[in-house]
Amino acid sequence: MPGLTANLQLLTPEFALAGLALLVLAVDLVVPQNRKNLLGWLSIAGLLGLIALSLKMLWGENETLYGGLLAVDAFSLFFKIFFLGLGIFIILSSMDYVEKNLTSRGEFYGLILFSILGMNVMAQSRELLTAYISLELLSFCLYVLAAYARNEAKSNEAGLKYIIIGAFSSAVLLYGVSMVYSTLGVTQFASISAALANPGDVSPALWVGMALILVGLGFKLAAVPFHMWAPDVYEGAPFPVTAYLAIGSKAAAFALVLRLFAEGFLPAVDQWRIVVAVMAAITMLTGNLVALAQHNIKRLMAYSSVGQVGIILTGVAALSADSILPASGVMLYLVGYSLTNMLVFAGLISFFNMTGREDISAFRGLADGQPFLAATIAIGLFSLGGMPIFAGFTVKFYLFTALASQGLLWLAGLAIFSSLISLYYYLQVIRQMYIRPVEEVAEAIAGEDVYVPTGPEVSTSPLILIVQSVTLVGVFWVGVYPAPFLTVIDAASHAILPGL
Amino acid sequence: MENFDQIALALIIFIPLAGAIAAMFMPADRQKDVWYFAIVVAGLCFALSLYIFLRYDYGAGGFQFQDSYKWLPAPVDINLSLAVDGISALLILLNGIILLGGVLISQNIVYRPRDFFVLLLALGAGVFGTFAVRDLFFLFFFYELAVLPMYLLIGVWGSSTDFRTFFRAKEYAATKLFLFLVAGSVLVWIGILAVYMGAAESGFPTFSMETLGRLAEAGQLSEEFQTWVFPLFMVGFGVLAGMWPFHTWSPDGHVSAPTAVSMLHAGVLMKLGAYGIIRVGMVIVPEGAENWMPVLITLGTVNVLYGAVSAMSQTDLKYIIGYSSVSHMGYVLMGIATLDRIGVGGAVLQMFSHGIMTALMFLLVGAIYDRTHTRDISVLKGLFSRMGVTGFFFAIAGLASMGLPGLSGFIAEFMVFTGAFRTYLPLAVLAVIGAALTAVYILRLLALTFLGESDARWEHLTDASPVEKAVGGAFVLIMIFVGVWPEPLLRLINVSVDALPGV
Amino acid sequence: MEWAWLIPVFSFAAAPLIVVLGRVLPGSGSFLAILAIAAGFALFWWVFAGFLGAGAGTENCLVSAHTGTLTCHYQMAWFHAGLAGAAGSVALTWGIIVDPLTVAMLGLVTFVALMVQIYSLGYMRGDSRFGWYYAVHALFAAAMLTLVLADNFLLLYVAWELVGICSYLLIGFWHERPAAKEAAKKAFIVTRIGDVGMLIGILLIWREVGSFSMFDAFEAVSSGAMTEGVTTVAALLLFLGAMGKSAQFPFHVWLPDAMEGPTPVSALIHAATMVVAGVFLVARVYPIFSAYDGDALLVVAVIGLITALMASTIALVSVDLKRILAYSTISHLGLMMLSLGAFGYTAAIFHLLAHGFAKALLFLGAGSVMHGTDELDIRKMGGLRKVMPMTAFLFSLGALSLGGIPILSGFWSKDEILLAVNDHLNPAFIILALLTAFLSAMYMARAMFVTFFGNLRQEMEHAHESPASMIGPMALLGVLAAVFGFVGFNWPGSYQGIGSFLFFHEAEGFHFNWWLGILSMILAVGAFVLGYLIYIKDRVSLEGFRARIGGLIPVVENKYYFDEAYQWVVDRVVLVFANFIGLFDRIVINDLAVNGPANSVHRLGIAMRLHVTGHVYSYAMGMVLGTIALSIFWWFRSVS
Amino acid sequence: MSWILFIALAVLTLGGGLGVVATRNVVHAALALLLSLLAVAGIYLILFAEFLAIVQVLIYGGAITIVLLFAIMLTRTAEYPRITDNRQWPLAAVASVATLAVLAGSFWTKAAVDTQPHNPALTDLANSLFTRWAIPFEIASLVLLVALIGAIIIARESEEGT
Amino acid sequence: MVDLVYFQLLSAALFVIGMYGVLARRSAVLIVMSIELMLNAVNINLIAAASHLGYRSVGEAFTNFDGQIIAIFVITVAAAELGLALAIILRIYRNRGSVNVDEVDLMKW
Repeated sequence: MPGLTANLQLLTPEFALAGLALLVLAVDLVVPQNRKNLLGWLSIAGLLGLIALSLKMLWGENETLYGGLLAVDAFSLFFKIFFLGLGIFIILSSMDYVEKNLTSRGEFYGLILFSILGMNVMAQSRELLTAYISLELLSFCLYVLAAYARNEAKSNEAGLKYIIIGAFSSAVLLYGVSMVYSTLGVTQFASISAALANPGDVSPALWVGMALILVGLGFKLAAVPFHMWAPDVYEGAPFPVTAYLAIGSKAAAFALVLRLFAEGFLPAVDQWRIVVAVMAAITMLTGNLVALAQHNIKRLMAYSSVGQVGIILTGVAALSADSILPASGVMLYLVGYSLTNMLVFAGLISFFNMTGREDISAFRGLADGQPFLAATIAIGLFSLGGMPIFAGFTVKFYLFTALASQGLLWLAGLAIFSSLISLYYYLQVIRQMYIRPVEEVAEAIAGEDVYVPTGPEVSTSPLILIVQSVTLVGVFWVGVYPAPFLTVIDAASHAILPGL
Repeated sequence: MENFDQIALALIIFIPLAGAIAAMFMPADRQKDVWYFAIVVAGLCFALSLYIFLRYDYGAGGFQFQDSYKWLPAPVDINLSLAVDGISALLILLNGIILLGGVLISQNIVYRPRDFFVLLLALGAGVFGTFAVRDLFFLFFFYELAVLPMYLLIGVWGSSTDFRTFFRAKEYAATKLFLFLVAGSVLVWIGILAVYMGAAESGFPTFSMETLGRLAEAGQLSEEFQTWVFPLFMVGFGVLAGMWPFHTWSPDGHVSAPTAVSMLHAGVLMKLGAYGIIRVGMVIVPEGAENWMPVLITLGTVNVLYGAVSAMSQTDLKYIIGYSSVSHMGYVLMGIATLDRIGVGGAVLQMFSHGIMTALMFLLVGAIYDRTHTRDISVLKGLFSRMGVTGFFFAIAGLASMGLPGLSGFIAEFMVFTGAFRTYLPLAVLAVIGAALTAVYILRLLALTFLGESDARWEHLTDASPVEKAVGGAFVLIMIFVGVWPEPLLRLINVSVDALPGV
Repeated sequence: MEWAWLIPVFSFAAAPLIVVLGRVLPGSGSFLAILAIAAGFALFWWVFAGFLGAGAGTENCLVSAHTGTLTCHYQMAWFHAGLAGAAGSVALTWGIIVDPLTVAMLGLVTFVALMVQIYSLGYMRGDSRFGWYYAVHALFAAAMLTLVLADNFLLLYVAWELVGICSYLLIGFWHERPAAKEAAKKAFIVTRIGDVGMLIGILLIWREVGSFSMFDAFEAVSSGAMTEGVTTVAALLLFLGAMGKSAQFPFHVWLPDAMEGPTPVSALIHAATMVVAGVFLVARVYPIFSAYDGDALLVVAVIGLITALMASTIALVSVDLKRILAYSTISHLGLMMLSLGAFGYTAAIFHLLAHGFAKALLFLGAGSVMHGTDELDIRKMGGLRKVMPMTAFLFSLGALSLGGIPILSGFWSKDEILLAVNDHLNPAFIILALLTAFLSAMYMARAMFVTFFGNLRQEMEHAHESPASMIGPMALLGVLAAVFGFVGFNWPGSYQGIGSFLFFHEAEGFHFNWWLGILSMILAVGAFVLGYLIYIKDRVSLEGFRARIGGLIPVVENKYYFDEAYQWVVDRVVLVFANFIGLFDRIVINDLAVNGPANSVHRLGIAMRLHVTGHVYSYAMGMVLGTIALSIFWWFRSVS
Repeated sequence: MSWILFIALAVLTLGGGLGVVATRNVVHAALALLLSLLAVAGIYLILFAEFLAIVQVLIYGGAITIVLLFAIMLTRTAEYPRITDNRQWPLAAVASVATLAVLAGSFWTKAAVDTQPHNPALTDLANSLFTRWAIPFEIASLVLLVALIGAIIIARESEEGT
Repeated sequence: MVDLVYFQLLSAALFVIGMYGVLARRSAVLIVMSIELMLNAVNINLIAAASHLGYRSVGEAFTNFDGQIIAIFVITVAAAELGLALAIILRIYRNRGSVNVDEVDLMKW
């Protein structure tokens, strides 16, 4: 078949990434037990190199490979950089944790690298099977990572629940793919789009197939009602993995959703807009309401991320053939959300490293003992709550503007309202950290009763400090001046919405 | 000078913000140093605000000190456009004054002083920004930025209050205040998006208040649209202005907040709400405003009466003042709702006047609380003999609050009444009666707290510190100045109110 | 004359100077206040002379079409409400009117204030807040002078409130005493109620006229732009203010309590100047009251008469010297109102002046008594003339003058009032007015005889005469109390009596109705004789009389239970309502309407979390149900 | 002819499936699964997908069933008989029927008729798999690798320090 | 000839049976088996479609048998999934002595 492998060099970063992962696994065999951090550093160095490589090679490219299976365009480049960067942050913030809490440390980094590869291909795929298989690569890594603390009952349980529900949902997704295929005979997004151009002639099996695909992706996104695994898995998984689940797996799923909906489903937008909008509405309300009742910080963050997913889904619901605003809004939101969540999770991981506790009441008085740590967590939570000067505000405003521009004001209103609810439980955490009874304040002033962490570590490790600093700057940057990000994001939007 | 005028507004937002950021890097335990630093920053802000106020050419009117920075390109097209008219200039001055005052009297913050001033300056920046911008996005941005620090300021440095019948924890007050204000801003946000949507339907998707104002003027936004959008702004901003029945965050918040925060909060922050109604509600959806004004003025009147009557039954100094703020903001809402040039002017003047007056009161209550550790007026007695200057200042503030001529409150209330009499006679009469109720609770407060035989417990009390005296004295002078010769303020207000549509 | 505005400005300047510099100046700066008011007094003469020399041709002066008197008007911009020149905006001014009414009031105020301030040098000596006293005094004088000069309602209202607050401050001067504290609060709040009416009236007039200028209002009334209904309502609302300040029924309750202030304050504020502001106000806006046949004036007359009668009965049974004087003041203010209500414009102002001098004298006398004895209960006094002869003489002079003994000034002015009532009102009014005149002579006789005559009590022997700084001003006032009545006459030559100077629309000469004059003289003299017989000689016993009206005595002694009634309203209505609102705010608005939904949301969250059961198959069930719903939804959405 | 075959295989397939979800004995369930999987291979044959049929038999019939049986034996406990169905099975039945209705309905509403089964050449299949589908293929291999590593990490006996 | 739709119905039925198994069974091993049934249903659908739609390829140069390819991938993934799931189940069994998902509910709400 001519031309199929013509531009294969455009996939160099993927091959290199796979090679890097294999290299890490190989080196693991020779690195002594107490030096496994070297693998982390190796991964980071590799990822940094890959970022540079990708930027150099792929900037401005706009190609489709393998007869419509893979796209190398601004969109995939954007997400590629996003995921590679995320990988660096995750590895940085997990190195201490891994060393302390996990066995099989070397493979941990390898799995992270494989999952990044999965995410990259997800963002690039223009075809259902490619998307599915890369999604499975990501999922398998996450299944393993969730169950990584293999001697902890919670981690086992998380792994079991995750893989059962994950396999179940991938069966549903696949059934959807099979229905699409059995109706159209093709699985390329572009062909779906072509078939949908005349929605009246489409077989119901296609609609149901699309719905089933949405179910599978909804599981990945943890959109209601496919979200119930999320709190359990978040809670049971090792802390850095929780962060990874909350950020990476969501962003990757959204990358796929965006491309699928924009390149594949967009002609039938009138049919599915309301469906996605209702799903978004239910998701954000459920997530934020249930989060109100949580006492475990990981579960809280899980429900919070369910709520956030609902909000991002509104942007998907607003996707439109005549405006890039919704697509850009979703991507900008993902950037802001990921930076912010990374900031929060870095703090939480650091806190966990110090105390080994994850109930919210454990944060009591943290601001007095660890002011910087508390401040970063508080900033992150405020940002998640959508307060200004932080990323959360700007990205929400941008996304909701996109909604308004598509006439989905009611949905925007609901989303704003649900952010209000979310603010309440974020405040509960901040309150634990900052607000102390008047008597205690007096004691604190007198120099008594200063908060001292009970765990082995007494301060944030430099690795996490790096993550915190960089994400902190990012959170402020997106919050105050997102224009540079938007330039890139708009290019990405144009890539998946070529008509504009 | 021309160049400086251009960047003056950017500077006044940037300086406190930069100050806040710089303060973050100061050593945490050098309390005095942070305080001095904050004074310098606040002093600069004050100087700038005064400069802007004085430089504003009231003969020319309109928006001055214009400046614009590209922020986001099309399709959303958001610019940081800065400009002030007379109303904004006045309120910027108010914020400059109160921010400086608040910082000055915060010398006794010893618990995490650095963070306190960081948040306080950030709050100041938010307020300056809200008053200075001409773009809905940034208006909202700064509006929320002004709300954000409140939670921590109250929660961390506030005080819980144990009444005989109920308990108000500071975190309750802080959370309620914060969520309430954000809930209000939810409506505002929806309103802003609705306006954007409406403008997009007319072919001009923009957040520029200037363009939107022109669209409204040209009748591009249908009356029906305006009529359902305005209540979003009215209630949303109204929450921050303490509009009944959304006022309940305000007394609790005031009570729990530390002194400087109470000052800024009652003095400036509540004005943001009223300012929003004027600047966004009246300008961008004028027809909607017109249709809703009967409701607003009714709520304003309820505010006046309800706040005054509630204040009568309180026993905590700060609660009394808190409810009196509710009552006084009622005049502001009424004045706005008259859509009468005198009434609206009065509302704006009332914002200024009430800001100074209530800030002074909170300052003095703070001074009393610092010394006696109680605010219960049934416990405090005869403070006048121990704290003469404090009592004197408090009396003046109280008199201003009851609208005594010669003090700023009178002119403002009088103008509001004047406007309201022309438009809504029965409600205006009720409001005048409400003004008399003010006398009841203020005199009760003065009589119980300051007058009478001094209690033996208060023998050791010292009078206001030099700083408190200086700040309080300055506030008193401002009140008298405005009360006797309001023209310097009014000529700015008049020309800008005149330019509002619908007036 | 155009410098008349300086008269209050001196005192305005003095007040803050005393507050700020009081600690470093000798005498706590009291001399500043006295100098200021003395300068004002001097300037008054200059203004007076200028005014007498002015005519319709003088710049800024004209014969007003609304009052018929020569009116000079000066003004200066103050502030603009609304953009200058735009429709519906209004320019407020500092403006003064110089007309006969103002000139007369200026004279009264500056003179009495000067006297009282000099007197206070002795009376208040040694008080810990001496400087503060003078500062407020100066502020009061300034405000009062502004009040009489004001050319527009706003300025008038400003001054009106300022005198009120000064009154508050001075009544509560000794705030350590609970009674003084309460009295001050009561005075302020009661008068404030009237002020609200007045402010509403002013704003109502503004609504109709579009200006705060009194001249514009008069013009609107006379041109018919203000209809009869509005005019009457506005007049009555303004009268509410006047009632509050002038302690008219039913707002009279504050004035007796106001006696808790230092006595010179009572003399100045609660006898001679501030309390007559109400009368002055009615006179000042007489064109509004008298328009449309004066419907409003009838109300004024009725209120005045009720006040006069009621107060004089209470004065008869009161035992506190200052309270007797206070009720006397209320009664006389009622008479002035009655006179205004009876179109007796000139008479009212004439009486205002005469009463002002006499009552100031009486209060200063009472102050002197108090200074000498530290006692105010007349039952514990008697024969004080033996230890304080000058005080006794001067007090008696004042009492006789107010009692209406002929050739003393009170006789003439009261007679003018009776004449006006006789001429313009229903006969019932004149009968009751004469009764009031009799009663007022009676209580004056009682106060005078019981206090100064008869046997000196043992415990009063240590009492001493007051210093010259107190006696001097009293003497000057005494002279005026005695002879001021003569200005009412037509003197041979060019002077046509006070009626030719102070009049409304048409100058009136001095009238004297012989039968009325003789009747009132008989009543006054009779009352004093009767008093002498009762209180000194014990020739006439009141027991029989008391027995016959027995039931009424406690009612009168309890001041007709007004205080109790008001207290009941405050305690049982206002405070209960306030507490109800306070609770409503906390329970309904805060706990139910605010916390309620918040808690509901929280509980909803707690309830909703149950859907995550922890069992993996129920998660799958959730997904399946979601799948079914989504498929059906999507499918049918595509069909429709 | 093909109809008879189809019906027979369908019955076997579904019967095996029902056996998996209904039987109380877990080993029987595994055998029922094997039956069902083999019947599916038969179905592939009707569809002329011989390669897939072979793959099905090898992988499912061989590898997977064996692994399952191992798993059953490794976890064999006394509890198997009592942990057959959970409490929500009635609801599960209803939901399943509803799902069937939706799926079948959507297929039935606009069914393609008169279609002819067709068999691609095995070489074409292989060609396509290793050219056009090369990338998914490689990723699938990584999936297997990850699964392998994961299974080892998770299932191996813990030795402290590794 | 058997029309495509009957294969589709068969696959739907098998899918639903598998689904019922996931919903109703309590043993983790049985749940995993049920998932295998569902994946087989997918494959029936795919292969049936690939066989029947071969002549109706949309704008492609070669005959369309993508369904078969997808099915191969599905089988691969299914096998991997099964292996991993069983590993986790074994781990749980070892740690807790049970494969009953009812008892695997440390985390809830």
